[in-house]
Amino acid sequence: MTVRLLDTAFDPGAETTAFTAAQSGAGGIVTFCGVVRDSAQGKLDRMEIEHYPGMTERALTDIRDEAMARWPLTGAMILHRHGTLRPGETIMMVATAARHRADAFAAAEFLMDYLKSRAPFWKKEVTSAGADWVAARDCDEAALDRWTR
Amino acid sequence: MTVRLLDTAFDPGAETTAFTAAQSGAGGIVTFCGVVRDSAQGKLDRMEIEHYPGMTERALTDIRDEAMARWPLTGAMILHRHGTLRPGETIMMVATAARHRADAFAAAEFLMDYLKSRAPFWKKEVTSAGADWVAARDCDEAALDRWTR
Amino acid sequence: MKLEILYFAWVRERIGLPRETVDTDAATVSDLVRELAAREDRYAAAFVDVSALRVAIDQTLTDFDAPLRGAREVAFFPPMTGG
Amino acid sequence: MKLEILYFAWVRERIGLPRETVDTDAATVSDLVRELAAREDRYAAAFVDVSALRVAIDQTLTDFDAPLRGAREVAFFPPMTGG
Repeated sequence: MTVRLLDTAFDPGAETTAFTAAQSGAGGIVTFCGVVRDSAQGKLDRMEIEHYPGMTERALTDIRDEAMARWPLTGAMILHRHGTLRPGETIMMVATAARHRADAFAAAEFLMDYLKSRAPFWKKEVTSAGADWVAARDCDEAALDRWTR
Repeated sequence: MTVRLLDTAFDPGAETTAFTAAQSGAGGIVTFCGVVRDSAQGKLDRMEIEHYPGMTERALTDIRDEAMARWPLTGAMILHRHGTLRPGETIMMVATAARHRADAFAAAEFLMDYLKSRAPFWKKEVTSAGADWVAARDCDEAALDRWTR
Repeated sequence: MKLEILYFAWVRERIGLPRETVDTDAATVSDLVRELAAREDRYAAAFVDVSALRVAIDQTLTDFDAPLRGAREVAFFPPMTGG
Repeated sequence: MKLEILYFAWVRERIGLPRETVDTDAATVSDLVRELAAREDRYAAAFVDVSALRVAIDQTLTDFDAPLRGAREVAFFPPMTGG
């Protein structure tokens, strides 16, 4: 499945291998993995990711379809976790494959920019100092502009 | 080892896992894999990659060091094969890790642009129609300009 | 009309529930927000600054001027932080 | 001076050998190219269009105007096609 919403850990290495094996005619494959890192607010105990069941699946599918329509890709994949994650765990992964590398890179960045600001996920960091919702970054919203010019 | 010249196949999935595990403080990890695809000239039997022993290792190390100096990366890796490769095999891989995804993406594209045109590798395609050296693409040379402006 | 209203992240926490059914004649999202904010302090606290909120009608992002006619589900939440 | 000359890819194939030691007084890469091209047809064929070639002195890319003083190893090859 090219779009998957997961409530347990996944193996980015195994996913990379499987995605690559499924491509035909691709010369380049790009992957991006987002990882839980320590918070600026203190030692991170865990990250809780909330999402909007129903809308989430639709948003991920729409974002992938848009990437497939914009670039000549042989494939594109989005995996995203929700629930409780520990530091070092992989939050999400996108993979893109194309005949030429520029298309695979552009599509992967596009997927990431849309996932950051348009897929209905909300991250809460639980640290030694308490629990706080992660604030959206202005630069993430701004990153979307380059795809609409 | 963050720069490796290989004469046998490697497993991009396992390399992704190992690279990710070695990062500390990274929020995002980008990988690019180049794969042997069929030639426009006919059914590809194999690709032969020649290189310049001595200069190759130095060029790969220099390119990686330059990426580490230009972006705040927690790590960067380059693997590149030489010798005989079959269709579908992975030619090379770069991986970059950074606190923020924009740095990881930019560094991965930088590594690829320099590998394409500044690392002393030459590809020969052996097809049903004969053997031919792969020509450098003008757009690959042009891609370097964006890093020197 | 009957609307299913959903709240996520700190909007859910401030209001204290994840969803509720509301009977309303609000014409637009903004009308609905005014109606909800007038109910109780916890609603007022959640909707104190709508520029910090996002809204979806029937699982599609929209804006606060959007009409509610035909809507079944309205969701309020902070800017998304996926990826 | 004695120079180690290396050839790669189709330059190697046209000339028919991967490396050779040359005794030369050439001052620049271009002088060396003229000297080599004058030797035999296979050299002339390899160096017919230097704009299609790249050159490295002691494993560092350079250009055809570069002086050879102090050089130990000069390599000729087509544009690289790595990655």
